[in-house]
Amino acid sequence: MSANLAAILYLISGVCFIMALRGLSSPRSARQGNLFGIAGMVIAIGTTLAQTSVEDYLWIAIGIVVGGLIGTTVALKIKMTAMPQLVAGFHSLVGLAAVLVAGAALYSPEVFHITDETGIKLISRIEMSIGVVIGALTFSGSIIAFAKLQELMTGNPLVFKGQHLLNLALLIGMVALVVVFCFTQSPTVFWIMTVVALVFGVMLIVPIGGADMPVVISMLNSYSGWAAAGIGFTLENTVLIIVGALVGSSGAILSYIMCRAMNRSFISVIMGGFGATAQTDTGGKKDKTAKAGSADDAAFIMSNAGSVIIVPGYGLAVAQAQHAVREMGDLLKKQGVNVRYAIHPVAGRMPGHMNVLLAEANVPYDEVFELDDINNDFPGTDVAFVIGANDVTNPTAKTDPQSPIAGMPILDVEKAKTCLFVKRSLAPGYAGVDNPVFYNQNTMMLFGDAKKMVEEIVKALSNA
Amino acid sequence: MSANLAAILYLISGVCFIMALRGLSSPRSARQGNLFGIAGMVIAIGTTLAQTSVEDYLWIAIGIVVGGLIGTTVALKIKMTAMPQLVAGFHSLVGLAAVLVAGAALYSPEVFHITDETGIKLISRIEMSIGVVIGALTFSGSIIAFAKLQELMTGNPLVFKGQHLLNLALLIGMVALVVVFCFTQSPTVFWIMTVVALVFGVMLIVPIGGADMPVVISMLNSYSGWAAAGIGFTLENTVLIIVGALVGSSGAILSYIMCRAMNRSFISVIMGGFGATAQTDTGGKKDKTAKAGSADDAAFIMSNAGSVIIVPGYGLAVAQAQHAVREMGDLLKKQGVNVRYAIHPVAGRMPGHMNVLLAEANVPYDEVFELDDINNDFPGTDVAFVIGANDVTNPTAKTDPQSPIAGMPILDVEKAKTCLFVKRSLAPGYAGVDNPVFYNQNTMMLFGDAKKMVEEIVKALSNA
Amino acid sequence: MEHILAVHPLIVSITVFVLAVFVGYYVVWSVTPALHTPLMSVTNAISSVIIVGALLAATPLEGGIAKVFGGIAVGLAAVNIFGGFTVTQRMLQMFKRKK
Amino acid sequence: MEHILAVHPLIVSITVFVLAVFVGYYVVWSVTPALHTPLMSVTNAISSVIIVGALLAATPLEGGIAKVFGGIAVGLAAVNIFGGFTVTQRMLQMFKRKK
Ligand SMILES: NC(=O)c1ccc[n+]([C@@H]2O[C@H](COP(=O)([O-])OP(=O)(O)OC[C@H]3O[C@@H](n4cnc5c(N)ncnc54)[C@H](OP(=O)(O)O)[C@@H]3O)[C@@H](O)[C@H]2O)c1
Ligand SMILES: NC(=O)c1ccc[n+]([C@@H]2O[C@H](COP(=O)([O-])OP(=O)(O)OC[C@H]3O[C@@H](n4cnc5c(N)ncnc54)[C@H](OP(=O)(O)O)[C@@H]3O)[C@@H](O)[C@H]2O)c1
Repeated sequence: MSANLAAILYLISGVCFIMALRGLSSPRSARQGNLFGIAGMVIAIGTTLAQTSVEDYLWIAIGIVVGGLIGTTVALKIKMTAMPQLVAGFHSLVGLAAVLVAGAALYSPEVFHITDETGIKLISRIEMSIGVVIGALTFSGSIIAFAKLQELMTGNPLVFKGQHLLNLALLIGMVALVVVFCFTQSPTVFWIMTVVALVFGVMLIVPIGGADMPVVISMLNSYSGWAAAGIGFTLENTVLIIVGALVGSSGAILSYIMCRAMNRSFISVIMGGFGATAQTDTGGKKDKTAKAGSADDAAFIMSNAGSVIIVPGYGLAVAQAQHAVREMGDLLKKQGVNVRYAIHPVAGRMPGHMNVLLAEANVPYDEVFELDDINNDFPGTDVAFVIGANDVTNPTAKTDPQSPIAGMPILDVEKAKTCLFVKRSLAPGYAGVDNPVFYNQNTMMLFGDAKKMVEEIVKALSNA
Repeated sequence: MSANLAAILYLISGVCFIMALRGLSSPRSARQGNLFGIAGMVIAIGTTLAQTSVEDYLWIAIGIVVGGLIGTTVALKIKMTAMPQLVAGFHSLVGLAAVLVAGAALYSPEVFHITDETGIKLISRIEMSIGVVIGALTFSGSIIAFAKLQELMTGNPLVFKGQHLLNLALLIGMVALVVVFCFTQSPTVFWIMTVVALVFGVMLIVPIGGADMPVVISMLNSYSGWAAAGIGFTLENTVLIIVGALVGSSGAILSYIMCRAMNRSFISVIMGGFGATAQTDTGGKKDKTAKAGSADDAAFIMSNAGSVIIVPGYGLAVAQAQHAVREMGDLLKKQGVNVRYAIHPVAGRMPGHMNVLLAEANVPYDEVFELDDINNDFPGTDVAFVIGANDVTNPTAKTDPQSPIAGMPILDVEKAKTCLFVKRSLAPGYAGVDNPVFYNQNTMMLFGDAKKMVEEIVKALSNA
Repeated sequence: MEHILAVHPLIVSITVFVLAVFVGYYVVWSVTPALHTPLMSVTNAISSVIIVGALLAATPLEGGIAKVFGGIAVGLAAVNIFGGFTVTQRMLQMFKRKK
Repeated sequence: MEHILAVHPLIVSITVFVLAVFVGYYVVWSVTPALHTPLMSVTNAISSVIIVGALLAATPLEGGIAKVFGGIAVGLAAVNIFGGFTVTQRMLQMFKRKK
């Protein structure tokens, strides 16, 4: 295949990837977008294989078949609630692959056409070391993130004295090793550098609490994008550069969106220890009493309501209550109640978390509204049914500028005529801030596991 | 200057132009965006002049000084209502400049590094002929558009028998001449081709009515963008390619937006003769009577209103009534009336026309709302004050699928408690469709020139 | 493995063009409708960047007719550049918030 | 006049990169928040396009350790590609309108 044809095909492949992300601008075009993504990948792989330099297909056939089987199986088996872990796990593999590609370039630079009279070209040495360092820390960092999310290790931030100093030392060491490698081309230095980067990746993630992981995962995603772009520069390959820029931007923007929606700075997330400092804030309102109710009460209130807005949160995911909620919504709709869903941008533990769960339970996406589109409707609504959500409904964000969630936009559930809260206790949520809405006159708490409680409400509704 | 440095600078210049358009996403960042645009231009020109091949600065100094003076003077003197003409006039110059650059490349190809052993490279010949053809038709087409808008010639569509056949013949002739030129490199053929393109440009625009000009201007804008990109290919110059793509997209998207907002197909606009066929549609309602009122009536009604929405249209531009309207709005606001402005996407005769006029009259842009943002507020509003607008308030668009404006979104002025119309007669507007709102119970017509009428209302308001 | 060095410059241009069209598409759609008139005038100004080609033709010591063409084209483009940016600035200056 | 042919390939790469970052910026911001989770999984899948580098290392007849590295990297990337696109498709299939 001529270099020109290959370049055109790589460009087409890059355009396919752009179209893949573009498709996600609406659920209607999203599936088609995914097909574009697959097409782009097929074109990229096919073009590479059609290059004259390919001589031996055995290894790659094995790699693709084995890898493909594993990947497909995992993807088909995984529960939707385990998406955060899955993404973290997959990430680690991309990181490791990047390390291996950089390693291969070290031992067989001629295959990559990156040699000149000095051995490996200087610019390629720089690109390679950046690639391997980012790849390695993506790998080890993602592994830790995975372990925390899968609860293989404690989700608590691990903080110890001298941590920042140690990290600084590791960082300086890493940079120094990169410089040394660029001068010496020594494989030993290359691997030491890799190991330091692996350790650095671990150190970077351990101080971050389990619940902050989504921000971290996006950040690692972004890194892996820039690493791919780096390899693209080395290979002078358009599609790698394009994909790198897409993935890099995507991760960066998602981290930014999450931080903004939580009203926290990216730095403070990365420095870790958020939940710990905030918990102190809870006192004061404990003397007030919250009104508790039963499933029957809730069923009665809702079947007499004209409109209900359901506000799901992290507890819905924990309890896997999405199917029960859908069933409840269907029953209410059959009784003529107007049922809608309101999704806060950081409800749950990753962006779009609630949307996926509701979609899984067959809730049509045109009944599901973003904060901006529905928040003004609470005052005219009869019942706000909050299930497993807490922070995203906490008006302290507006009233107390000292609060750790100050400035975060919230869903105004308290403005509905009646406000029902399904959760197991009066305990605060992720941010550790007590929610004054629990103690309002028009609030009724429904204590219990989200799934069980909703199933009881369903029973009560069907019997009535 | 090294080729590498130049390439980097051209890229930076291209990024500046992207930032220039990006700035227009909000009035707050727009002025900064314009500065980016200027910076991009300075960098592009500076980089070109710093190339070693520049030997003689005299001509260009004269060109820039003379051209710059003329351009600046015109831009400072021009009335805001004459913007459509100005844009058309400027466009014709870009077209002519493109023709001249292509001509220069024909006579001194070596300056452009587009020669090989066959003379001018084949690919450059193709690019050149496309450039000159598009440039020439942009030039002559824009001249006609300018003349129609400036009323130097009749704005009526000029239609004659065999027109489409003639155009087809011109098109085929042009393509044939391009092919011949690519084979022969003959300057004679080059200039014949140019002349045919000039004639084609004229023929393309004469059948289009004066009021459809904005769509045509955008289309010509788009063409000139693609022509610039073509020259960019010839010169292998990044900034030209980027600008070409930006301008090309911009023109295409604006034409699309206008056509969509008018609910007409691009093809039907280009084929011309819209106003003529539609006028037949007016009968039927002539037996109903419209209620006429005076300036005093209007002043009385509005000063007793809680909220007024002002809906400006083409007549406001014709009468130059924007300053008077602002004054009226200020007086009303002083009396505690909530005054806002509602802008339909195709009010006036070019996109954003009304916004510029209101801004000129110092109406703050946060009192000015787009259709989608204000349309739901008419039912709760006391007075809709429609001034020189007609089609954009015509509910026939919703009720009569046969109407030429069927499907066009409209401002629901009739839903306001009272609806005032300032215009000179019951005559229809641009689309030639009678407006049933004139005859509604809650409508009062204020017959007269928009500016005079509003000035009288202002007088009545100040005296009261 | 393909190398961009070994690739025809036309293909590089195409790559730049394709990406720039995507950028143009998105950046223009993000323009607020209230500023569509300034958009028309500013794109007019920036499309005069073809002055780059005119400068090349106008600046050799010996240029014959090409030099004349180039000089005129420089002048025409200059009208647009100065006129386009100035009128855009004038319009944008008028867009103010409530005091 | 600069010619891209005469320009260092690094600069071509930079040009492509800069434009692609703009495209990435706009295209990601235009993703609807409801689909942010599929966005994460699909970017994961497409970032495995570094398989292109792995393929180059894995396919020469003689490759030594580089070939082993390449082969493993192909396998890892394949897990991601198949896994990422499959799980994205699974998620997207669930997003339905009202019947
Ligand atoms: N979405 C993202 O991208 C993202 C990323 C990072 C951080 N965050 C953060 O996560 C938080 C999300 O807010 P949120 O309102 O969704 O969650 P939240 O504030 O963490 O509250 C979740 C609530 O669910 C309840 N719960 C847990 N398990 C339950 C079960 N099995 N049955 C019933 N209830 C259960 C808990 O109360 P009980 O213990 O009383 O049951 C808890 O108060 C925000 O603070 C946000 O900043 C989000
Ligand atoms: N904005 C764009 O980009 C664009 C582009 C192309 C086409 N268009 C078309 O232009 C139309 C715009 O709608 P529109 O409602 O703004 O305008 P319109 O429907 O054309 O109506 C304008 C009205 O203003 C009145 N008028 C004219 N001169 C006046 C004066 N001196 N004083 C008072 N009234 C005067 C006329 O009525 P009298 O004669 O009774 O006074 C006329 O009915 C749409 O049909 C749209 O499709 C717009």
